[in-house]
Amino acid sequence: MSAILFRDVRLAARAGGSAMLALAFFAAVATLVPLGVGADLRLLAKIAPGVLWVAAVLAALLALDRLFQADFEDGSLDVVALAPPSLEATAFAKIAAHWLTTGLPLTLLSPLLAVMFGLETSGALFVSLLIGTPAVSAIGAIGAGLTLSIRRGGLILPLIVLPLLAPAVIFGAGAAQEVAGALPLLAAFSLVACVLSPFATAAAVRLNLGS
Amino acid sequence: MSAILFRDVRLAARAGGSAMLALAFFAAVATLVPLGVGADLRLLAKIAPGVLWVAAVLAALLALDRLFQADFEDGSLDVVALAPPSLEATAFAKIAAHWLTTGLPLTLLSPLLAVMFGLETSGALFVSLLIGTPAVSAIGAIGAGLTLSIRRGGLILPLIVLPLLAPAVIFGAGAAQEVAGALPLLAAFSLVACVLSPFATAAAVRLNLGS
Amino acid sequence: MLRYANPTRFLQLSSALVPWLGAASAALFAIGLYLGFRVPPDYQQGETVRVMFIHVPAAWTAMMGYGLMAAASLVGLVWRHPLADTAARAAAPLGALFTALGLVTGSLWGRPMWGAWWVWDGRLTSFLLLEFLYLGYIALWNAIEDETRAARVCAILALVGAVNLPIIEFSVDWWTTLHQGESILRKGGPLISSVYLWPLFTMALAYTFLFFTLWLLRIETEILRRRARNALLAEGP
Amino acid sequence: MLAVEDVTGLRGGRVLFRKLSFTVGAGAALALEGANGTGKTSLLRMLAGFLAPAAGTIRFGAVSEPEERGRRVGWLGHHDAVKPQMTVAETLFFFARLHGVADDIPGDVRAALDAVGLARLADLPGQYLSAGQKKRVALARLKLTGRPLWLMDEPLASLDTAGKTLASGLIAAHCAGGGVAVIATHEPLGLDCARLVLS
Amino acid sequence: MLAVEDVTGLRGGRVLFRKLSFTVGAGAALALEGANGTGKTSLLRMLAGFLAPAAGTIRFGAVSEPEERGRRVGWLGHHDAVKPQMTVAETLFFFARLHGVADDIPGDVRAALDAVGLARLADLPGQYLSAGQKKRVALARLKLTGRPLWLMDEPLASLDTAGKTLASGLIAAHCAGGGVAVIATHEPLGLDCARLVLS
Ligand code: HEM
Ligand SMILES: Nc1ncnc2c1ncn2[C@@H]1O[C@H](COP(=O)(O)OP(=O)(O)OP(=O)(O)O)[C@@H](O)[C@H]1O
Ligand SMILES: Nc1ncnc2c1ncn2[C@@H]1O[C@H](COP(=O)(O)OP(=O)(O)OP(=O)(O)O)[C@@H](O)[C@H]1O
Ligand SMILES: [Mg+2]
Ligand SMILES: [Mg+2]
Repeated sequence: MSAILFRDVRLAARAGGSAMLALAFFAAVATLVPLGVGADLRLLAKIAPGVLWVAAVLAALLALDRLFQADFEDGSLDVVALAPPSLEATAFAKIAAHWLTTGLPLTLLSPLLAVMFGLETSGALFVSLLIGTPAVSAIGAIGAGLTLSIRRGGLILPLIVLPLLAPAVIFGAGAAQEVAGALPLLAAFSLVACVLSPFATAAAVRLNLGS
Repeated sequence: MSAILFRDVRLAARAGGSAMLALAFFAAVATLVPLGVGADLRLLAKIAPGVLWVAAVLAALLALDRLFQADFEDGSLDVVALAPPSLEATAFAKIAAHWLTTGLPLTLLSPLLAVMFGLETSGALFVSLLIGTPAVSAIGAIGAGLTLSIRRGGLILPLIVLPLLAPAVIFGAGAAQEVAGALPLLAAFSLVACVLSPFATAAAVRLNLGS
Repeated sequence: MLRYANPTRFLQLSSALVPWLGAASAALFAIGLYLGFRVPPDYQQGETVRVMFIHVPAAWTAMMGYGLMAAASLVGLVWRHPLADTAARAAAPLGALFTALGLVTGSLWGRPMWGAWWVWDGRLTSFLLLEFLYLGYIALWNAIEDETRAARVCAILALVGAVNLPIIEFSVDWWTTLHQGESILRKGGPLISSVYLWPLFTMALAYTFLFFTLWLLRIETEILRRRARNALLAEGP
Repeated sequence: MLAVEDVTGLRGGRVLFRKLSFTVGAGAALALEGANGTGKTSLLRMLAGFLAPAAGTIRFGAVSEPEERGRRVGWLGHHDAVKPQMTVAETLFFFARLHGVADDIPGDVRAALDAVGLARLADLPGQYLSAGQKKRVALARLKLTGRPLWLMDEPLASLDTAGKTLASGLIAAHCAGGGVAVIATHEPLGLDCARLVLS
Repeated sequence: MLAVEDVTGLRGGRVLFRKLSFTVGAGAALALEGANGTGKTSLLRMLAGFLAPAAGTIRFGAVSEPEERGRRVGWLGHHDAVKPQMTVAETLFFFARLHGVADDIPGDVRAALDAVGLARLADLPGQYLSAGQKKRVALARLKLTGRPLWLMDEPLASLDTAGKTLASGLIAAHCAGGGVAVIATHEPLGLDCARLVLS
């Protein structure tokens, strides 16, 4: 299991891998929004938590569609599925690797973007991302498992995953704005997602291997 | 050349194809933003043109990464490259097909989203998308050509393309807010992009075929 | 119940039921609409109160549709019964349709009532997300050609989505809400006058019957389509 | 011993084979032959537990539960499981760790690479390999992970003459060590083994 | 006539072959052989104009300009150019239109499908085809698009015995009509043709 975690993190960290790129995408979206919305700093500060959360979700999503598909297409997934770790453990390792290479770097970058959007304090945003992004990886993995065998899965995946991520965005942006009660809800949602997702993901992958 | 156009539009319109999905993605992103930012309609109306433009660019981008890659991986691109239409013509046909299946449907959907974001008039947004989205397809195609042989092209692509698209977003959101002068600039940018892109794209594809 | 899980039995039963259900639905619609136009205008809402008879049952049916789809998915996933898979698949477009109807009628109602076609209120937003869930389900099903696999994969999505539904409802609770709260199906009896209640319930029944009629019809077509395809493949390559 | 009993294979509602039964004893190999589209690949996927047969049972030794059976399978499919961005050595190292191959992994990887004649290419990324070189990496992986039941889909395709001999040798050695192999192929394997022809 | 003069092939800074010269006359076929990784695929890609040789010239008839040369090439690579979402007939129809094959396209498609024994699979989406069936679709495409220079990379791999005979027959017919074929292969082609062994 740790073999998969290390391999995925390594592949992602390598040149052209997803870690750096998710960061760059996050930054790029965060830059585009002020370009589109205009330079009014007070307005930007108001929308910042929401927009940054949405950008983080999209950046994580972007790295998701190859979570299993690359392994599926080159035949690695067949071999991995027959290896000793159960598919559930494999799914968990892949979720962890995805979070380490997208959610975590995004979180670490967020204080910088918060400053650029004119937010006074970035602590709440940081904490909300730290606690909430694992849910994004976990729920995204279910979608990636479901769309595994679809060539044009790139677009179906977000359609499936975005409605499921709505609570994360609501609680996350809420927690970032220090709305009372949002943080515990976010934590609970994240926990449940992380616990249940490996099972749903493994079931989906198993189904798709039968083709 | 028209053979490629028809085939690509057909593949996209088919079940699971990109046309319907780009739409759904556009709508889903647009929905996440109010979830994050909050329900204040006046605030939403203010940021709507910018946010919708960014969402349109992202939706178009997402459908882009398989523009050439699917053909590359299954060997079709080799055969297409040797066929009578020049690679430039092929690139143009693919750009046109991409726009017809993403940019155009997004534009047609925009008045609905404009209403939901509380915009008074959606005419300017509609026109700006109609004129601006061809530039997104054209510039995106260059990126798709460049990242062709990279498996994780899905992630590098936005990185290459987003900076190039910044002018489209700025002028586009500007034109949507009826900023004076933005529309002509957008049209000029779009025209130049559409004229130059097939050549750049074909060159990039040609390079990648030699591997 | 299991007796009818056999497709042939099901076809017999359903073709016997469909005309009756359809007729009942049509009759109830006629009565409901008649009653709906007979009731006096509301003292606050005026004539627009009549939209309620179209809007509220549509919203109810849309949510019932998801429940049925998720239940059928569970049966299909656990007991591997193809008929349940077919039933789940057949429910999705209907659900999407009724959701769309609820969105459109609500929006038409919102313009005179709230002065806006759309507001980002909790109930509206979660209803919109329900529409996306339906659309994602349909898209996923269409993208996977192998039917048994598509059925199982989509069943997982339907169940995960079902877990999400109450969360969506609940998560938007602390949002400012413009939309009507629980006013009919609430503890301690309905808040609205019984003048409006009767047409509403008639319409709700009409919608439900309509849903079941269309559902059975779609399942029938699906079974027959599958048979035709298998016959084609059997003689095939 | 691999025992297949009354297995029926369906693909998209069409029957590929009906009530197929055969056994392959420990130390034996079975060549799976038959025209294109007769279901060789599908049968292999059933043996590995990826696909469920429409009817019948499959047992390997005492194990019939698909997941458990899969833990004994060494798989070589149409695709070679070679990652474009990882070097040959990294690929093998990863699979060795994943399969919990004991002790001296670097040494084992080197030995496996030697066995397939790729020692010189250990540090080349997968994307630069030729078709036959990729197949050799897959053979090295199979040897390295030491599973008792080898399921191979056209292992000789795109190998050169030396490579074909080498692959046959690997299979023969595997069987000599008590392993079982089922091999879908359109070419003579150069092995003395039973044949099953699907039609 | 295909004329290759003093061609040198580089891959990643390594010389694959140096100063290679050969000609293949009209109506002749050339079997390209050699161990794995000796550069057969690379040479074929040079002949097609995808890759530029490090030195030397390649001419087909009077044409040496790569793009122009490509317009005369019928390509059958490691990948079969079969779209998973398109049916077999749609795939062939598309390539026929793209190549400007004249007149009666549906009739031609039907004839090509008959020639490779896939007439009954015309309406099956590509993703359901077995490995050998995909290869047959590629052969049908090659026949359909009527190019004078066929470049083929292991055309016999994953074909069954009947399929191999069929492929050899197609190549023989192509050459009999004055066409040229260069075929990288690890299996005997069953043709009476010249061989070039890379090393
Ligand atoms: C696009 C706009 C609208 C949408 C998406 C929408 C959605 C819904 C949904 C999903 C329900 C079912 C709730 C449940 O039973 O749990 C519902 C019920 C209802 N809606 Fe709407 N609605 C919209 C606009 C309106 C407007 C403008 C009014 C009137 C001012 C209205 C009045 C009601 C009433 C009275 C109910 C029944 C409440 C109950 O369950 O007791 N809706 N609507
Ligand atoms: N979903 C499906 N619907 C209809 N037919 C299908 C489906 N999936 C696979 N098939 C058919 O199943 C058959 C078995 O394919 P399989 O890949 O097992 O053949 P194979 O014996 O491995 O052939 P080859 O020698 O060409 O590799 C093929 O004829 C294929 O067309
Ligand atoms: N970028 C690169 N760096 C180093 N070596 C490379 C690179 N690209 C290709 N090669 C090497 O070039 C050689 C030629 O590969 P090619 O695919 O042409 O061989 P082939 O003769 O077709 O082999 P096969 O019979 O296995 O198909 C291989 O040895 C490969 O490792
Ligand atoms: Mg096969
Ligand atoms: Mg080769």
